[in-house]
Amino acid sequence: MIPSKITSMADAIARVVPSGASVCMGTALEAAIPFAAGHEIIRQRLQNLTLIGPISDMLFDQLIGAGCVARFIGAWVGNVSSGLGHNYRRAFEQGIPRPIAVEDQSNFTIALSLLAATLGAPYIPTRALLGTGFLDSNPAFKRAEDPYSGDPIVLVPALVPDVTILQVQRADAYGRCHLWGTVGISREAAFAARRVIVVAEEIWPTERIVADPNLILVPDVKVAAVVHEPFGALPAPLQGFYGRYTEFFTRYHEASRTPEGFARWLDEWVLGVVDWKGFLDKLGTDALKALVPRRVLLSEPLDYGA
Amino acid sequence: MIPSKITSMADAIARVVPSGASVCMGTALEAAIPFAAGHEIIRQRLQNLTLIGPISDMLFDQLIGAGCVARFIGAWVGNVSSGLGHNYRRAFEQGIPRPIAVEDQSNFTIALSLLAATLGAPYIPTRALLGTGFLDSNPAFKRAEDPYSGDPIVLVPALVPDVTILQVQRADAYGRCHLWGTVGISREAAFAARRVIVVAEEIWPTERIVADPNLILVPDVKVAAVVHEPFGALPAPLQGFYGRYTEFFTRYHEASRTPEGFARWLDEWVLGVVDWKGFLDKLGTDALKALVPRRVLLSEPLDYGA
Amino acid sequence: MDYTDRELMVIAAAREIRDGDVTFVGMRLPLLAFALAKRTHAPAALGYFENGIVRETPSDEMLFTMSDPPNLVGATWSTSTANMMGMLAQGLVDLGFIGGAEVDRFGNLNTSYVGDWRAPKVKLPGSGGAPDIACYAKRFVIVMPQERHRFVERVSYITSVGHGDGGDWRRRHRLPGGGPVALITTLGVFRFDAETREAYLASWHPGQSVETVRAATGWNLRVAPDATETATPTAHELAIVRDCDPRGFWTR
Amino acid sequence: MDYTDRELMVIAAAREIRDGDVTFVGMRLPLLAFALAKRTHAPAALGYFENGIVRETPSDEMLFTMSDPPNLVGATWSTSTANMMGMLAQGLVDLGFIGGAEVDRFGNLNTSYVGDWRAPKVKLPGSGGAPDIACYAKRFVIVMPQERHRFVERVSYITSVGHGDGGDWRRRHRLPGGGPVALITTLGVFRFDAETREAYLASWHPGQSVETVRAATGWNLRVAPDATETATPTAHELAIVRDCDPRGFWTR
Repeated sequence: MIPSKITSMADAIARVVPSGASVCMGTALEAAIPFAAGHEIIRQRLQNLTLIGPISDMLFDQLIGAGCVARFIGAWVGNVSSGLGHNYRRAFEQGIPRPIAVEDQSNFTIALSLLAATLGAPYIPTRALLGTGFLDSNPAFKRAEDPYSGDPIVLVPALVPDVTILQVQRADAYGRCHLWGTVGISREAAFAARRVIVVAEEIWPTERIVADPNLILVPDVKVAAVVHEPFGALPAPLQGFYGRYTEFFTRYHEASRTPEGFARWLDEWVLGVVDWKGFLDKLGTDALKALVPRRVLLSEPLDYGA
Repeated sequence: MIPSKITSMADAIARVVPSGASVCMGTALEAAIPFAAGHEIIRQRLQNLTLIGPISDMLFDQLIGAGCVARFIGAWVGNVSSGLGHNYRRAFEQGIPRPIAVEDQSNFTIALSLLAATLGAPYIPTRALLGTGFLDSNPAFKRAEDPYSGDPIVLVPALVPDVTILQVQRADAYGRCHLWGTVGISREAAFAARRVIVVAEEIWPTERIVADPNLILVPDVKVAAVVHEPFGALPAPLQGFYGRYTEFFTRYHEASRTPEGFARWLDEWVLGVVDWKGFLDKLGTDALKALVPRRVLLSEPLDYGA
Repeated sequence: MDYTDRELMVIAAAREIRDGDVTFVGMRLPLLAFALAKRTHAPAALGYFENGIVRETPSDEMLFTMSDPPNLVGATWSTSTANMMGMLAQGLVDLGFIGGAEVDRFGNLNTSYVGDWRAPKVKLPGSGGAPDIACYAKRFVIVMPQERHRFVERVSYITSVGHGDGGDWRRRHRLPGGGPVALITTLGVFRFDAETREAYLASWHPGQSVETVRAATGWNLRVAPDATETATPTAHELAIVRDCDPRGFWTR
Repeated sequence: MDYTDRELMVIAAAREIRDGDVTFVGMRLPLLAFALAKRTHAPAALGYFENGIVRETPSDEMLFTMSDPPNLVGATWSTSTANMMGMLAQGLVDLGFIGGAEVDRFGNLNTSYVGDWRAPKVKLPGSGGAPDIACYAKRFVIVMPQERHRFVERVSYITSVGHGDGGDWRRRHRLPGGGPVALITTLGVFRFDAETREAYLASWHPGQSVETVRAATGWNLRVAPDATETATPTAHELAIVRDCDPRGFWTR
């Protein structure tokens, strides 16, 4: 009855992510990072984005280096297997290519921020971050007293992303999707957001998705677009579909040491290709083949019979 | 490496649920209610329990009528298809068989109470219950001001049950369990509790349970006992295993109108049988057969390959 | 045309569901109303259940509770109660249905204690998720049998808040939802004045009159100038209700 | 016996894991330390990862990140980050490992900003979940390379709180966890005084001395009366570390 939400990545980004939006990505930590979506954001030259995410393994560094980002809210930006993020440092320390503001969170508080939003709660109180610099550098946190114990607590305010972009294994045309493996803060991030873009390895018929209604990550009413983009998380891994292409992270780390090196990397891998298929073609079939899981490890079906 | 936690229902209740404990049950609302566990609590004549649960379809009324309960924390006690709970009324209004205290919650706030406990948060603030009598009749709630908006809010304090009892479809010997269908507040209730008793329709080898690690409801460190008790939720339903035996609820509703009627019902169905097998024998195989699902409706397996 | 009070209430409740409404369905009569609306004027309405279930289509089978296994078959989501209440709290639910043991002229509902809660005359079963729906749904509809002692000037305990003391009470108390828009009883349909938020009689059911409704109302009843008789159920509506509740478990 | 600084740090870190410890494993060296401890003195230790994974056994394969797909194979739970942090916040985690760019004599750690955070000299990558571990774990162990400019009198920004200002600071500020119990560096192992909570040198690594450690410490170094040389890695320990990191990605 609802019309299909399937569209191209270019159309999904153009329609759902305006410049100035707050965008939550990388919610499954080092897995299922929506790189295909991120590269399209760069190609569309979006500006003044607020990026939200826990640790952002390399994707946020790319968006920052490409000049799309005005603000980051999260716990860590860098390259997990190689170290720091050169673009993040340059932007924050020297304003290259443009200055960015940072609102420091920990992995727990970013989860609590989004969880509060899912509950319509103005904030969630926690002891995490007591005694830390976060309470000075991020004005969103408030010090308070727990009226039950009299103890000091930290209030973590609700955070509502304009858009959360999820890379998942499978979805139907209406945005009902299944994600498994590492999930991190994906459920909270998607459910907290005003709108969701679902990027799926596979599009499945509705009846095979709703055959496991407990696994559906987010209500379809939140989903504004569904994009069918195989290998859309590369070089990050996706359980059951492909492993992590760590050498690609290492090479990016080296290439992005200088602004010039990063510009060349961006030209080659993002701006110089038309779409994600172009990126995959450049990676080459041998690289993709090497990342295919060596084993199929199936879960046991659930009987929803009645 | 860990020793098996499988034991009998009698042993699990005797070891894990002392008189005076707070016990959370009926967390999947009208489904998967641990009636087998509840009947064993009655047989063991436990006293002064605090019962915690959202709506408790008939089970809490039985425990209250049997004199096991000193306090109820939750949103509703009754018989969903028939109406009110006669024992609940008698206990509260007339102290028959003994007085009980009630701490009123709504379905949302009981979920928030348990969720707060899972996060180690002292409370979660909400607008629900603003302007209601709950704020007078349940002193656990506090009125406060949201320091972000200045608006009035209600603080819902964390609630840690001593024990949560779950009825699930399958578990391994160490308490890793899979529950599907209606879940309600089961995850929060189990994860908030100090200890969990898992009552499973089927005991499966560990490797077939951990083949879907995302579906595991609660960390095994919380699970104090695993009981293999087929049909353990009857007359409540369990997805994929049996439907709701509504006539049994109706008959209970009639039988429990008077204290004498309830005493007869209790003698017949609980005290007069040794264990859950005795209850099922009395129900009879025809009744059980009539509740078998008419269709097998399997979910699609997930590939956790790497 | 022969029908029961409850059948008429189901049909009146169904008429409150607009096409496309995200509807908190609840149990009993509203569940039937949702099924009826889907099969008549509101095919795009969505059904949400506080146990976590979302459905685009009513269940094929008669449900005694929202957690009956057939309610999962064809569901398009089955999540936690916290998430489902989160849909409410995020302001994503258009319409909810609530019942009550007592109601007052501002649509406040009591399902907790008759009399002083410290020493009540009657302990009612409790709230379930009704207070949450009353707080957050964009609008809600009350469905309950009408008797004078249940339709009181002021409920003794507010379980689910309606328009509070009336007027802009909800806005002043920062309640995000819109409050009750209709009160459907065994005798008629009440609506709420746009300014005072007091309930007034909008229609009396066939066989009733302003006077019979007034006699069963414990406050000074106001009647709409254009009050009229409730539209009689059509054969089509009745056929669908009876198809959904073939044994009349809820409607007889 | 030939080994690298990092191999020695892994081995020293592994010795901090007690049998049965619920261990927040993290990445890089602590991940190898967990694998080593499991295969030697702590077979019943449990590994928790902040992405939500729980393991009883180390992964069969080399991991570059905690979210690499092999880390799911044989996992005994994979839940949300909120739930996993909830394990911490409920007080159920015995031991965590944290690294840092700067540490001070009370074990406070900085991985955020070098210099004033308003205009820092260096923007470090950030915290991840380290502040949460530092707040809640019953005890934690710091693993980081030792250089004088990183071992400072007072960190310029507290990302992950250690013993604060020392003494009973944690108790006064109601931090539920126990704080740091060891600081394992490229030069030695520090522990924290039971009263003052100041770090003191407990052992220097083979080839180092009190003087070389002092030269690389930016505060007035205290040395345990019974300070001694760190036990040399055994061939068995080294073999296991190299089996877990065959290409020396983390340890060379």
